Amino acid sequence: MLILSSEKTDNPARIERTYYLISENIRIDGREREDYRPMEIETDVVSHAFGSSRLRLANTDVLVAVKIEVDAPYPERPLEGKLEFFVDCSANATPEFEGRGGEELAVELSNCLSSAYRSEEVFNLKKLCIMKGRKCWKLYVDILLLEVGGNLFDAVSIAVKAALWNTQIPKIKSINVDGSNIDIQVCDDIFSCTKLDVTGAPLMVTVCKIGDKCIVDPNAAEEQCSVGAVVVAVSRGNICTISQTGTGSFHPDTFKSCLILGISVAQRLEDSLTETLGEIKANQDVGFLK
Amino acid sequence: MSRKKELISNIGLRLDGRRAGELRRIRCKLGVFSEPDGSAYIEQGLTKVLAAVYGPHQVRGGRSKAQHDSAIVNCQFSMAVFSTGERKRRPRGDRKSTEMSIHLHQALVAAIKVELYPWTQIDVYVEVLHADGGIYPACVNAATLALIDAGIPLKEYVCACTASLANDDIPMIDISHQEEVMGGPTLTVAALPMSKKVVLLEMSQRFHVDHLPKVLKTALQGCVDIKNILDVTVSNNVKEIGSSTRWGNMT
Amino acid sequence: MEKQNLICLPGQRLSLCDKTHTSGKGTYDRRGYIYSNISGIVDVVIKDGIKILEVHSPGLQTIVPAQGDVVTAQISIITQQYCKCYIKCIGDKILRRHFKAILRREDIKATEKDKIDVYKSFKPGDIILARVLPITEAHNYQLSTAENELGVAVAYSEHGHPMIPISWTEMQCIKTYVKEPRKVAKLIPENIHEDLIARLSETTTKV
Amino acid sequence: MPVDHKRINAPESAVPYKLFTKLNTESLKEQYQKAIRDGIRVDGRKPSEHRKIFLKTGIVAHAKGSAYIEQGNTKVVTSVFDPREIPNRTDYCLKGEIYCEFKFAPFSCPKRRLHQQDSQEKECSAIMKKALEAVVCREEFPNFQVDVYALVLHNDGSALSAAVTAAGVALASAGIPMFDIITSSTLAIQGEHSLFDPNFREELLSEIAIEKEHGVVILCVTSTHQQISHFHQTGNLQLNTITQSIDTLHNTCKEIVPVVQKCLVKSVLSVISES
Repeated sequence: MLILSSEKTDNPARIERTYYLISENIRIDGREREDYRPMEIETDVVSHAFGSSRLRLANTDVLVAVKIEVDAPYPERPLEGKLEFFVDCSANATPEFEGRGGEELAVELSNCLSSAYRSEEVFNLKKLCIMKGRKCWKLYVDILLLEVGGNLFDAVSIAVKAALWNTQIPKIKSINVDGSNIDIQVCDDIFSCTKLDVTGAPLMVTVCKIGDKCIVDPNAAEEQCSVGAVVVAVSRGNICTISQTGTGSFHPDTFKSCLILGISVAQRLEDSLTETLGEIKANQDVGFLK
Repeated sequence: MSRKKELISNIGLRLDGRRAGELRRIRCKLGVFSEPDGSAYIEQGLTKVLAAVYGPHQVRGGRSKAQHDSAIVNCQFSMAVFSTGERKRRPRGDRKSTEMSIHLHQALVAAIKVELYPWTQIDVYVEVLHADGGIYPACVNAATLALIDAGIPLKEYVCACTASLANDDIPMIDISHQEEVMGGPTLTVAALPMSKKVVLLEMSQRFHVDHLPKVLKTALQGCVDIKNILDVTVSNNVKEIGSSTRWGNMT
Repeated sequence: MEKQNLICLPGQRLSLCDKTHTSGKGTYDRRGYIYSNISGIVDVVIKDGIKILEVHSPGLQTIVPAQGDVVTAQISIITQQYCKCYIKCIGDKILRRHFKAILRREDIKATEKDKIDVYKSFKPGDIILARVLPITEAHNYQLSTAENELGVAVAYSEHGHPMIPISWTEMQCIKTYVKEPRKVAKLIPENIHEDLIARLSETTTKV
Repeated sequence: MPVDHKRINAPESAVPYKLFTKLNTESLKEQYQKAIRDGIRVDGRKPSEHRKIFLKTGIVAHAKGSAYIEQGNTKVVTSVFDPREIPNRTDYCLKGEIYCEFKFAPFSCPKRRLHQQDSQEKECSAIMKKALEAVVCREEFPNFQVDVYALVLHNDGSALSAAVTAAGVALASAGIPMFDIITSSTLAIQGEHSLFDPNFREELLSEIAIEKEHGVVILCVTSTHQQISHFHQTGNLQLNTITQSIDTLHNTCKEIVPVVQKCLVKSVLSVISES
C-alpha cells in the first residue's frame, strides 16, 4: 500500500470548534491549513477497462475507469480525438444520491473536468486521431463516487490523472479504406500499447474560505462551515480552469491569495503524485479486500 | 462436428476448469466504508459487488409510504458504466436494473425481521463494479453481508446461487458470463439455506421438467455452500471487532 | 423629515447604523451601515426617537405569505375535514402567483370547535379573509378564520347572485332571498380596500 | 419547448457548409491575425474597449421583472418570475433558491441550436445561478424558488456576461430583495493580446490554443461591496495573467454599473408616474 501525503501531519490534535481552530492554524483533525489528509492510490483495479485507478482520501473514495472506443471526430475538429467525462454518484455514498439525486453534483464535477481538459496545452487530443476527419479514439473517463468525505474535486482530479496515466491505447496495425468503409485492425499483441502523455493533466485544488482564512482539502465538516470555495485546476504551473462552488462571494484580494495558495499546493501534490505513480509496481494486490 | 461447444468436456471439466458442482472462489469483506451503517464487498470469481445499508431510519419523502407493522426495505441496484465489456450508457434506471431492484427487494424482505422496526425504512444499495455472470446472486450475498454489518436482525442468511444444465444431463453450479453467453438454461435461486426455504426462483430458457428437481437441488446446495463461506467471514469479523472491545475473545 | 422621492437601488448605502438609525423594511445592515435591499423610494419612519429606514418599491414588491399575515383567499375544494384555497392577496398586495393553502375544520371558528361543519361555513368560490398560521409543514400554508373579523367576505348564492350578510352565520341572496349558512366576517373598513373587493369579485364572476 | 415536427431535419451527419469556406481553410494563426490587426479589432475597437450597452427593463409583460440587454450585436432577454414552491421538495429549507435557465435561441448562433438545453447551456445556467445566489437575499423567501430565464437572441460573444448583468437588473426590477447590483464582464486572452468584451469569433479563437497562453475569463462583481460573486476561467493561463485580468475586469465591471443604475432609476420613475 502506498501512502501519499503532501505535508507533515504530526500536529497535536486538539478538540475545539473548527472555526476558532482555523484562525489558529490548527484544524479539528490536527492538520494545518495547507495540509492534506493521507491518500491511498491504486491503479489497474478494473480489469474491463483500458486504465483505471482508485483513490481514497480519508473518507472520500473514488473509482475511475477509462474505456476506449473508435469514433468519428467532430467535423469542425477533424484532427482531434474525443474525451468524455461521466460522473456517477453511487447511492452507496449517501442515500441522497438515490435515483437521480446526485445528478447536479455529477454535472458540476464533469463540467469542471471537461473545461479543465479542454485546452490543447493541457491534454493533446490530436494524439488520439487515427485518420483525419474519419476515425479517432474516444476516451470515456467514468468516475464512480463510492464514498463522499469532502474535497471531491481534488480527489476526482487526482484519480482521473492516475487512471489516464495507467491507460494503454492499442496500437493500430493497418487501416483499410474502401469508399466510406474504414476497416481498422488493431495490433494482435496485447502488450504493444501506447501510453498517454499525462504530464499536463490538471490537478484541481479546492481552496475553501472559512471566516477570513483559506484552507485546502476540507473534510465534510469544514465544507459545511464554509460559504464558498474556489476550485483551481493547475497544469504545469499554469491555471487551466477556475471555478467557484458554494454560494459565497470573495473580495478580489482574498480571491488572488486563494489562487496563489492553490497553485503552490497543486505543485506539491503534482510532485508527490508523480513520485507515487512511479513507485507503483505491476501485479500488486489491489481492491477492496485489503 | 457440432457448432455448439460442450459446456462440460468429456473429462468432466468446465470451460474455466471447474467441476460441475464447484463454486467460483468467493472472497468477501465486511465494513469497507465508514459512512453507511453497514457495507460489504464480495468477489465471486471475477464478479465484484459493493453493497451499502442505511437504516433503519425515518421514512424519507412522503410519510404516507410508512407502514405501521413493518419497515420498508428500499433497494437500488446499479451497475458501474465500466462494469461490462462494452461500456454501458446509464448506471441505472433501465428495465434490467429496475427488475434487479425488485428481485433484490423480494429476497431481502424474506430474511429481514421487518416487523421489529415499524414506521421506518431500510435502504440497501448495491453497486456492481465488475460483471462476469451471476450478478444477482453476488448482489444478494453482498446485501446479506452488509445487513449483518449494519446489525439488522435477520431470520437467517439469505443466499443466492445460479445453476444450469450442461450437456442436457449434468447439473452445474455458479454460471459464469462465458457459460451464460454459450447458451443453456439458467436457474437462479435465492433461498434461506438453514430452513431450506426458497424465496425467489427465476429461470431463463428451458429444460425438461424432469430435470428440474436435480438442478434445483444443485442450486440449493450452492446456497448452503455459500452460506458456509459467508459464515466464516462473518464470524472472523465478529471476532476481530470483539477482540478490540474484549467481549468476543472467547476461544 | 419627509424627503421628496429619494430613489435608491439595491446595495446603495443609506446611512450609518447606530442607536438612532435602524434598518426597516427593504433594507439590511452590514458592518455598521444600512444598505438598500430593493430599488424604490426611501422612507424614514420615526418611532420612539429612533429613525427606521425603509425602502418601498412602488407596486412591484415581491412577497410571500408569512405567519400572522391577513390574506385574502378563494375556496377551491371543500371536504369534511378541511377546505383547500388559493391565497390571492397578502394585506393589500395582490399576488401574481397564487399560493396553495389549507383551512382545517377546527380552525374555522374559535368556539364550539367540535360542532363545526365545513360545508355550513364555506362553499367553493367564496372569497375569505384569513390569518396565516405558523408554518408546520413545508409547502402548505395553514389558515385560520377563528376571529370575528375573519371569514367569508364575498359570496354568491346557488343561483349566482351576490349575497349580503344577515347574521354571523347566514348570508342572503339579493335576488332570490335564499339564505345560506356561512362563517361571515365582520368587515372593518380599514381591513379591506373597496377597490380590492371590486376587483376580486370581478375575477370570481369570471370563474 | 415544443418540438417542430413539420420541420424536415437535416441528416445526422450533416455539417454546416461554412466549415468548408475559405475562412476555415486558413490556419488558426492567420485567422487570429485577421481578428486583430495593428492593435485594432475587426469592429474597430481597441483591445481594452467595451462595446456600448443598451439596457431596458419591462420587456416581458408576463414576467414580474425583465430586462433586455444589447451589447454590440449580442442580445439577451432575461425575465424573472414570482417566487413559487420548489417542485419535488419535501423538506423545509431556510433559504430560498434561484432557478436559472440559460438558453441560446435556435437562431442565435452560426450553428442551429436545439430546443433542449445542451451541456454548454447547462453549464452557463449553473454559473449564472452561482453568480446570482450571492447577491439575492435568499432568506427573505424561505422554501421558495425564484425563476430566472435568460434567452440569447443573438450570440456575438460575451453572452453569459451580458445575461448575468441583465438578470441582475431583471431581479431588481422585479422587486426581489438583493444585497447589491451585479455586473459582469468577459476577457479573451491569446498570447499577449487581451481582448475585452470579445465578440463571437474572438471568443472562439481564444478557446483554442494558438499561443501557449490562451483562455476566456468571466468575472461577476457586486458594485457596492466589491465582492467577486463568481469567477470562471478556461484555457491555460499563468497566475500573473489571471491576477492582472481580475483587476482590469473589475474596472470594466465598475464602468457598467452607471448604465445599470440609470436603467433601474428609470424603471422606478416610470412605475411611480404610472401610479
